[in-house]
Amino acid sequence: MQRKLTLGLASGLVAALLTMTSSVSAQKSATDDIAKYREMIADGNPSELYEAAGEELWKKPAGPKNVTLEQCNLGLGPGVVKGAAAQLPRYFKDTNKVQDLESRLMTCMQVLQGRDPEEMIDAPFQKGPKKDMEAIVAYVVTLSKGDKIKVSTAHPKEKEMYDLGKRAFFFQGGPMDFSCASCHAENGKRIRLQDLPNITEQKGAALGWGYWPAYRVSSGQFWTMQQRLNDCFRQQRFPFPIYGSDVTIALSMYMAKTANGGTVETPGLKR
Amino acid sequence: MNMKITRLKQLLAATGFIFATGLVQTPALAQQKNDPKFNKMIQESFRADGIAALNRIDQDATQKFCSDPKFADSKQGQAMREKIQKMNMDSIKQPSDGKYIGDWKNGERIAQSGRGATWTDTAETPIGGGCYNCHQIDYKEISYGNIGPSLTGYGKIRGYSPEVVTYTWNRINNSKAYNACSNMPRFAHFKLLNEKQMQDVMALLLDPESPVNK
Amino acid sequence: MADPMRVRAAENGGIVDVKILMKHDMESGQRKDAAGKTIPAWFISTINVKANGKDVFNGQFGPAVSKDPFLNFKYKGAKGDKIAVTWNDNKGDKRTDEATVS
Amino acid sequence: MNQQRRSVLKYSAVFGLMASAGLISTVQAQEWNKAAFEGKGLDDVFKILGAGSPDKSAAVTLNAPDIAENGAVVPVGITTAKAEQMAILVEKNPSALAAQFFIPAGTDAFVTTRIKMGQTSNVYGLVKADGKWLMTVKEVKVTLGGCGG
Repeated sequence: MQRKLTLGLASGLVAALLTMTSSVSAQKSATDDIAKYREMIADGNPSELYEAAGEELWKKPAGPKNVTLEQCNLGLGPGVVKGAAAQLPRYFKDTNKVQDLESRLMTCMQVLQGRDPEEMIDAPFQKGPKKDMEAIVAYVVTLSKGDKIKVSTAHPKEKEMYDLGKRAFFFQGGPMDFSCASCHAENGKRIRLQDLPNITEQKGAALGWGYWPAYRVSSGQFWTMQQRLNDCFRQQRFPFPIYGSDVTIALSMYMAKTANGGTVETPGLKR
Repeated sequence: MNMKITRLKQLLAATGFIFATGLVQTPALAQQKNDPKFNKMIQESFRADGIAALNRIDQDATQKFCSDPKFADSKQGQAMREKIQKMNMDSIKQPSDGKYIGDWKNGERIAQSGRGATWTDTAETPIGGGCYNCHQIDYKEISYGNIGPSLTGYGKIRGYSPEVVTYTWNRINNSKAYNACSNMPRFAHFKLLNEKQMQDVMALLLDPESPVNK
Repeated sequence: MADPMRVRAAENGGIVDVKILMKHDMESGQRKDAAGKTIPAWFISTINVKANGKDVFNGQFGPAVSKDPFLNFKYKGAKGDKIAVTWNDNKGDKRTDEATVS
Repeated sequence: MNQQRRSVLKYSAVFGLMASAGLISTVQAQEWNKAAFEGKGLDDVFKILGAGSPDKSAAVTLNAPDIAENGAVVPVGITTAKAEQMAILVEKNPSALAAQFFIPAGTDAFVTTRIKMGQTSNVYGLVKADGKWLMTVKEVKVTLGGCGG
């Protein structure tokens, strides 16, 4: 019976393939139309509103020490913002850690301004201290727009973070058995009408990593990479990833390194 | 019979379906080792939020095996793959009332919804099947994904035989019974859908009156 | 206080292309909060654009205009024109920002 | 019909008359047209705007996508040769009128903005030129996106 069943299914499959051809063209026009839609909204990215606010926050004295962030070292030296985001995450000697943009900004806020990182970690996205963080991120990443993604794994801690990130990418869990790879490890895949970049390859990784942080039209919010990853885990039905935790930095390291050579298009404009 | 099967394999290969991963020859491989550093990172990076408790990152055997796709797809992984499939197959229960086909209209609603089971949901949030996220089903719905195969004309093409009905029921209940590392969630195993909801989704695919079969 | 807008105005062949991004939630009045209570509508209702003190555009929005509204129009003008954009919302908040045509 | 609704209608009629007579000044352009924005159906809004039943015209172009990836942001623009007023209406929104524009002399008969759509619907571009109302219509499909969660 088992064999008969297999054959029955197989002939069904063939028939399914034959009927599929007609619907493929309809699908193609739908994805073409979506491309047109994206083109229409590309002009006028509301990220600019956040970027402007972020620049002000960067230059405004704040925190218990009432100091600006202008001397923050994002990896290219104190005060160098231009191009810095294109080379993150990276290893920082002063913290002896690999840090992504947001965890590094928390360090600057703590060291320069005397702010408590716990307040930032615990705050909900889009509110309170996170709202400031989001604007600052918009400002910083805009200053790398057009640069090439250039992330190093030369330092042993960077290499270790990359390896951990790669493993985390394939780590399945939750009631739906999902990992990042469930959706992002094959070419040509879609959820509904949204193309899913294959993050295990350079091209796909650059399409993902290179366009986030972004303004998201569905929520009308500017999302940092931390929030993007947070929502991935939410939809994977995982528990809540702690803001700036190692798993988020490791995954960022894996994506960024895989994307090396691609172009930074941030801040992006996403569905 | 054998000849038929050979032809079938050729056909599947020609149409780009990688069906039996066991056919792919790979060099000697062992399952990835337990890495205390990695485990520590996972343990320390998450916190419980609402219904999304921390035990969600405690992997069962299937999840653990499939988190190492290189090994899982290898020749060396075959024995384990079969063991996992059998384990999942054995966990499937046939419908308690003997009914396989419910209400396709309700099935369509379940197929459309991708909600539920996240930390922004409550235990009362109805969990959707999320079927359109990955499958084409009713051809009138143009917004569908392609992670899974198209299911348009499902019953019309495959017929409504008891074999097809049982296979479909099993596949919705626990897809890993047929493919250890299928991307499809195990809807019954993790109680994502209840028996009635699965009967309704069955109807969407296998009721001759469902728009899927028109 | 309302957040600043982004106003871009560029002249080409005697026509000034004006692009405005406004920071506003544009709450539709259709949404409910976690407790099931309707969130009241809150939106930019009128927008006025002047070039060198003279009206070049007037618009009225309902709550169906998207969050962080975008507006693009064109008028006959010249480089150096002083553009002033003012919006008012239905709760009485308002904001004016200026730009120079490039 | 209650008292309030009647007075709104009366007001609208007068407003419509003024509009069709070309009496709308900048002052009125800056006075938010509550009645029009609260009008439910298309015909309601046409009446309140003083547009009656506008003729379809090829002279009016509605720039909108065939499919919107997200109903929260649908780019919509109107282009025509000449206009004093323009309006964007969405048939299936709770209130049809999304936005209205007043175009002084010297400003092109062109506008682009972004609107919200609750579902797939006809979108209308309405133009008043030389005191006469014209319109064009296009269906915009709103798709369900993402994982739906």
